[in-house]
Amino acid sequence: MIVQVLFYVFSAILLAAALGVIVARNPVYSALALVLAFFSSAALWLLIEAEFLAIVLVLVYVGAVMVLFLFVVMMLDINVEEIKRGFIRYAWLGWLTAFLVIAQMTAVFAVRGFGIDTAVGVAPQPADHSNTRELGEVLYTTYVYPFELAAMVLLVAIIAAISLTMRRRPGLKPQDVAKQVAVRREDRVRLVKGVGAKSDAPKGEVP
Amino acid sequence: MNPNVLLAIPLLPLLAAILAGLAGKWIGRTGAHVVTIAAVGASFVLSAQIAWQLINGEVGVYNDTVYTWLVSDGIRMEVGFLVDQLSVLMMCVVTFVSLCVHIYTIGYMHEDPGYQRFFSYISLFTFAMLMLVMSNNFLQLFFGWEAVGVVSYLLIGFWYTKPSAIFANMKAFLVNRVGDFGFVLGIAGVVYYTGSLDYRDAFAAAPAVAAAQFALSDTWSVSAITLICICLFIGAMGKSAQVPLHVWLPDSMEGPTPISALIHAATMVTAGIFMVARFSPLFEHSEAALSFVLVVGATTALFMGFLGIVNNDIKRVVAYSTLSQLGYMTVALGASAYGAAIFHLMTHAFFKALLFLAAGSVIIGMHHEQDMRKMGGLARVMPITAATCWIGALALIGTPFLSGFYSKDFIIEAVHESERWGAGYAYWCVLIGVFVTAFYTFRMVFMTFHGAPRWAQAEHDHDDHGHHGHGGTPHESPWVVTLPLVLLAIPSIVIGYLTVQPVLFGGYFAGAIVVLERNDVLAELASHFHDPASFALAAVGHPPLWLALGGVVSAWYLFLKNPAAAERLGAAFGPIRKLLDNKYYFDWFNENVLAAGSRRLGQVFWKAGDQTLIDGALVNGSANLIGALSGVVRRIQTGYLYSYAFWMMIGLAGLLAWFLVFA
Amino acid sequence: MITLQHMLTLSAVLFSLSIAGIFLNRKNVILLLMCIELMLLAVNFSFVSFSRFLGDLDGQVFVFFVLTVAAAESAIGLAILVVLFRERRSINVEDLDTMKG
Amino acid sequence: MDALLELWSGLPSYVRATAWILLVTVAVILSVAFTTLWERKIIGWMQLRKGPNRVGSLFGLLPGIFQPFADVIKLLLKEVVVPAASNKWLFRIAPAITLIPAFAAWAVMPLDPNLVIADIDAGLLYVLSLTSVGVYGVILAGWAANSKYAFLGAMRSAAQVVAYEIAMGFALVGVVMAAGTLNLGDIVRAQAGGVSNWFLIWLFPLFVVYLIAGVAETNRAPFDVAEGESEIVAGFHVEYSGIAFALFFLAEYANMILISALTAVFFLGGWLSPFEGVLAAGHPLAAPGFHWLFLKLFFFLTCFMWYRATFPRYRYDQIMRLGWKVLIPVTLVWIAAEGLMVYWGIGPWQN
Repeated sequence: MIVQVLFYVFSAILLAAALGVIVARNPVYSALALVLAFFSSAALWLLIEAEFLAIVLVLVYVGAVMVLFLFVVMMLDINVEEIKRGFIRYAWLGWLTAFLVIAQMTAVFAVRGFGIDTAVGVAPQPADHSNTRELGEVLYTTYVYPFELAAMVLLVAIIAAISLTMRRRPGLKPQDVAKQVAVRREDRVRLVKGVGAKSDAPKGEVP
Repeated sequence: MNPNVLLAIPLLPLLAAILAGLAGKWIGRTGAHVVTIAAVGASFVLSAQIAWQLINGEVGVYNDTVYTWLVSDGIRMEVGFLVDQLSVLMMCVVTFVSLCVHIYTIGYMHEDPGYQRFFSYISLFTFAMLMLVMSNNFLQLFFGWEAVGVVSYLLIGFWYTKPSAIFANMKAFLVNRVGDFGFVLGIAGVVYYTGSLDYRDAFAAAPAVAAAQFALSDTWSVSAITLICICLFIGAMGKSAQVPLHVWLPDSMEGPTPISALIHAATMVTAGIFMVARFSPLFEHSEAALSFVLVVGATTALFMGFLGIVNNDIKRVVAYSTLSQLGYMTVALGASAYGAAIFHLMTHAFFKALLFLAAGSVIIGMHHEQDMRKMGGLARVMPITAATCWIGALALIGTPFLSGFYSKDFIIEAVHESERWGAGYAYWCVLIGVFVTAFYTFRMVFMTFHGAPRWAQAEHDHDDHGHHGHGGTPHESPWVVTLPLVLLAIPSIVIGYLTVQPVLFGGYFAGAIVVLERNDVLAELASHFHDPASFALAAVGHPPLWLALGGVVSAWYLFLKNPAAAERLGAAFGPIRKLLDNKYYFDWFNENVLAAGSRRLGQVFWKAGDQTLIDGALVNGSANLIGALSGVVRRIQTGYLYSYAFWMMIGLAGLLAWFLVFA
Repeated sequence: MITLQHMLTLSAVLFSLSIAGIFLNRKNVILLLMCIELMLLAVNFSFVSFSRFLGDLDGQVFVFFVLTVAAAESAIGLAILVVLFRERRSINVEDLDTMKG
Repeated sequence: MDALLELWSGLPSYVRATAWILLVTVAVILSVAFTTLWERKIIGWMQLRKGPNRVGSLFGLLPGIFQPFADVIKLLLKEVVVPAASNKWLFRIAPAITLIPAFAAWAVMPLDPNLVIADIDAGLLYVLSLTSVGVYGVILAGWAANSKYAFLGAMRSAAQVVAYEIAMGFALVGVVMAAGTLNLGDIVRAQAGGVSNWFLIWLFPLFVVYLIAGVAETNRAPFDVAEGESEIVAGFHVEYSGIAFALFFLAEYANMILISALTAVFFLGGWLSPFEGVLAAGHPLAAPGFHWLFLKLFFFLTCFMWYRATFPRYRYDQIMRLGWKVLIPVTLVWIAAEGLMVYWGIGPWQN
């Protein structure tokens, strides 16, 4: 019973958040709405006992992606009011298409149900069942190559992001700690015999 | 038979032609005609000598290759001679008539600027005709065939300043080309089946080819031999001016009279007849082809005769008479009486050349006036021409004892005997033809030589041809013109009587012409023919004589006794008169339907096909289409991100819809 | 008791909301990226619910990979956005139409 | 007593759970209070001066014991100033958000061999995701205050937290490899059997990295550039005053306690007694219990304070360099080494 209630509560929050993302005046608000959406969908996933993915969702999306979004949104000073100007004019077209796609998707399932009975619920997992363990087993046995590929994709993303946005400001003189540490006495000090007034060493010869 | 002599016969006229033609300026006018006449005379003497040796059996039939030009894929293209009874006869006829024309031309063309050119052309023609006649393979035959066509084109258009001459020579050449087209297909058929151009292989393979069926389409196949023979005969129709392809002959009268005599009466037009006779071994195996020849010949004989009646130009009347006589020869061929055809060809060459030259001399006399209505009563002024013309006319209509009688009568008898399909129709055409021939021939004779002289009123407009006419009244032609007339008159009279026995029934053509037993009508005729004299006397019992006589009397009555009756008669047969005037609308048909039709067809292909369809629709059309399309598509690329996303969504929605409905 | 029906309709609604978001947003590229994230979330939603209700774990594995790719995608998207902003001083969709056909 | 017990067990499960939650929260809040006092005392002693000793003493025994309460009351009485152009709503929410991870993490903390509020098997992941949520509080606080200093301070600390979070994550990966489970209770049990089995010994580099990352996470001691008084005045909570500031303060110290507790759990065997192998099994000292955890926690807490008293502040780019270019590589190397150790069965993985 509680599960049903929780489901409706969280889906309500989710939809409100999703709507918020679209309607929000300020991109920061829409980003936060999106974070809220992720949280509520994580909660929903927990309800249907896919907890590993729920936590990963929070960890990946909320933890990293949305932080990125917030960073970008806040850093780039976007003049907010000018942005919302042509908002209303296309509203009907947007809603129409959205509605059309909803209708079609549900129809797809109704028309071609692939023989899946959607009305049935599912028995809760046994107590000792660990979703993470199960996923781990599958992930590292049958899906090893895709897993490695995913790693590669992320690597590429990192390199791409850095190469795109990295700007080395010319003229910076960063201290290279390693060099500073590795300096030896001889590099800095040189003992020169009898320089005095009358020596024949050429003036101004400094190492 | 020494090949070098054989080579000399055609090459001498060629040499003379080159000399007269290219070196005309240096050797002058007399030089030109001396060279050419000497050459043609020499080749005549040589051919006569060879003929004499062959007939007396001193020399055998010569059939060998003189020069191999090219060997390609097993087919040997070479120059070779086949000299047997048939070709020797033709050689003598060609060279003799050519000699007479050469001599005649001296007089006829003596003040014409293209004098040397004319002589080189006529000796070139002699060379071409000899090559055609003496050849022993299809290639050389075809070479002669085409060369003769070219020279006739050159000669018809000799006075190239006259637009009508140009029109006539172009018309002659094109119609000949149509005939040659069939001819080439025939030769190709032969080569297809025998794999060789030589006559011997073709004649040897004839029975095999007769059995073969040629598949025109996967459902419709025709007997091979019939197809080949008909094709060959189409060539002959083109060259010998048979019905559908005859239109060029009357127009070729535009050329100078000597060439009309030489080419369009005696030699070239007979090439077709000679060819069919030469290929008798092929034609004998195909009943259908022979019936076709028979019917075409009969039609030509009768209907061309009618045209002769209504025409007023003296040369055109003679031309139509040539057409009709050619029809007779073709009928003979059709009835498998090849010997009779060749015999008639020989006799006809003489008296037709005579008639033409006589007409020429009349024209000279009348200062190039060709319209018979402006002539009349010339007999007194030009006695020799009139006399020779009378002889020619009598020979032509087949009066007993004269040459025309023997050859024409046998043709009529042969057709009567033959049971071939169409022989009945042919017999009747030929019979009526005799009356018609007699009628128009004597109409010509009476209108020009007898009756009231009508040339008086012609005085004031006599030099319409730009020639400076000498003296107003007509006068007898010089000896140069009248000598050939006499020379031709003698054989017109005697040749028939002398040669009918050996040529027709003496097995003269045994070697050259092959006739199957069942078709050999001449053999049957031979049974009740004893000697020329008795045959001539027996003619009284046969209809042709009376028909000829009837023709003469009616011509006499209508044109001398009571010309007004002729007018009334003409008016009575109004529509028929109109039909005949328009020469059965053949010319109209060719010009408007064929020529104009093909022009219009070209127009359609050009305008509709090429411009609108190809250029318009395919080339420019597709370009514009792409342009238009891209114009539309371009509008989608608004550059704004959301519109791209929008189109993606539309696509998604569409895909889902498709998936729902169809998949 | 939660059934597959509930989850799927929720995911469908989320998906179409994000579609509407993409259309309605005339101005802001970041919002576009967020809508894409939302869309991916909807897809993950249906994946998880299918995998959970059909008892087949592959769905969840796939969600795992979708997450990694989505993270990579948003990282690069934002990097591009930053470079774009440096270039054009504005990320207003209206100004970015140089690709106009 | 047993009547009390069966009364307790008669209660429905969620009531008992909420009771424990309340107990732990109150405990943490009180400990935070006394930690502030203890910190000022320690730093005072380290700088050869006395800490606060004026505010009340328990019959002269413990001078300054009520100092924290005095501070709290002072802050409560102060007026919460909300800057003009800031977005009111976010400005108030931000302190609460920073608090969430600090308190929520205690749910999975294995306080006692059989006492855990929520024994979920992905405990470690839960802790990690909570720390990442902590970043939001900082960012929002900085941004909502609508002042340059606050915003820059927030950005700096956020970047720092995100950087060291990764280092901490990798360190914990090492721990997970050693323990073979994500459940914190099991991790502690994996370290049973004497000090030699503690992960401190086998994963020493990871322990050091974790410790440093922990300090950086809470913006403390050498890494407190965010509210570096000398440069940007008091970092992201510069605009806050009154109870809001108190909440930030509370959150910071709660985080400190949490990190030290986690270090104890992950590397020093949580509630295991150090004398386990040494003394006989039945010996009271060898028995595991909450007190061992408390002692270890207390030790690390003092270390935090000790760092604050001794180390000079890192410059911001040095912090970043340390975070990205030193700690993460070290953890990666050690994870690889640990992989080899597991593969060849050295150390705690003989079996």
